[in-house]
Amino acid sequence: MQRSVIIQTGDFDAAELVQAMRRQHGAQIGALVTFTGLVREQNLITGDSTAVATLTLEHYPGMTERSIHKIVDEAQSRWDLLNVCVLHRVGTLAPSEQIVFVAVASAHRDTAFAAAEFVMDYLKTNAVFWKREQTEEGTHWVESAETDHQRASQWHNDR
Amino acid sequence: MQRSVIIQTGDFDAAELVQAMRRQHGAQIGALVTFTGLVREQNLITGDSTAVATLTLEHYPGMTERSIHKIVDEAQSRWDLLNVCVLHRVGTLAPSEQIVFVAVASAHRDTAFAAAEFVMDYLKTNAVFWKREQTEEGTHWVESAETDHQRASQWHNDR
Amino acid sequence: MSQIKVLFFASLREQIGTAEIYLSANNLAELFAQIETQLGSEARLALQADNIRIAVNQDLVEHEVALEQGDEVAFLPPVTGG
Amino acid sequence: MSQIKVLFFASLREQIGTAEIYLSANNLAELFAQIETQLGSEARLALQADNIRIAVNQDLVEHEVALEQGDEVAFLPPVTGG
Repeated sequence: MQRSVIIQTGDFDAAELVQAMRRQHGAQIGALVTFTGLVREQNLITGDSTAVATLTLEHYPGMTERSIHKIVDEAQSRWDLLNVCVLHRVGTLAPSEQIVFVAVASAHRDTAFAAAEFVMDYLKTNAVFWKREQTEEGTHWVESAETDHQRASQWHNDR
Repeated sequence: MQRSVIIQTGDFDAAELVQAMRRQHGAQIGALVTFTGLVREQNLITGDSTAVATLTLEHYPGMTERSIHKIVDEAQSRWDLLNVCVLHRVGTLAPSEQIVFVAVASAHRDTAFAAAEFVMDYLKTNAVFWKREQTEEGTHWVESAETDHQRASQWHNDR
Repeated sequence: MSQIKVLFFASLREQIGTAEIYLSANNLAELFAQIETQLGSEARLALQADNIRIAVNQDLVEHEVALEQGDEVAFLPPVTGG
Repeated sequence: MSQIKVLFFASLREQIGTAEIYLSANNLAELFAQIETQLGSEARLALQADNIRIAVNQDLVEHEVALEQGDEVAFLPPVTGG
């Protein structure tokens, strides 16, 4: 299985990453699932109407990449996949900017969907990133929601 | 909720369809899930090594669009979504060509994933298309697999 | 008698050898009788198979329905998209 | 005594007021003692909170470990990506 794990400050072109996958695997790919996470204006955590002015993502260079590789390893051991791409941005992002991109190429749609969702659930809870929201009312550190942990542990039970 | 349902013979640019969604909804979108279905070289049904020379998709103009709108209606009634795009090609397609594209924009990732997978499961079993594979050994009509029906009926039980 | 447009799709079109014919009938029973007369009993049996669905004016019908002038009746083999 | 690079991330960095210090210690217990001496008991308590994980050379550790010259110890508040 091919993979790419990329951490960068700049924006990315999802179409380019998908094209690279298609070039690499051609007619082996039957299903291609992508997830793009974007900065919402609406405050994500409290659900209140306080607009998120900016979101700042911090990482631990080296360990963060390894934490993502472990997530991809786990996906690979569970499903028969052709390619997994995870791109995560760090730095300060404004509303409507792209934060994260996950693409999974597989022969079949069920495995592509499952693996993409699995990777996202584990990114939320296990990847080494920290998020700080800056609003008009101040800044606060975002923690992964209880529902994220429930979703991630669901995969553990499913095994 | 916005939606687009497109049936066409020509190829499509997934990136363009996604960009249109992002322009329309801006910082309301937190999650964007796409599914792209492609023609595999390997015979999909029997899993044998007979290469698929071409795949021909046929539809019933008018009724096919309505069948897809019904699928999207159902997705919309189940989840809080911002936008759903379904593009399905008809005509004769070669291996590695794109067949179908589904994109779901939502505030949250769980609903975007669920709706995209739901739409695909229902396209497989309920959308008015017919597929004929032409191989070296002749042509045959493809029927949706038993597993596709099981997946689609799962959603019915989940409700 | 109402003039009905009858459509055959996919494998049915291949089997029957045409995509479209016009028949006169006031309901599905009469339509099947016309099909037998014009296309033969094999065609009728193929169209009445359990896995063939019938749409009248692009809506699926499960039971007998009355047909009116200009109605479109389509015979649909098992569908699969995606 | 081994010279250890100690990293504080995110909320811990803000709380402690620095991203990186160097301390001398041969294991985590000695490191915590040094932290208390140099940064105060509040810092030590913050770093020993239940939800803070410790990585030695970028591997999470659950228990006491020996530290060697040049090791990197990182204190990680709860993570969230995606």
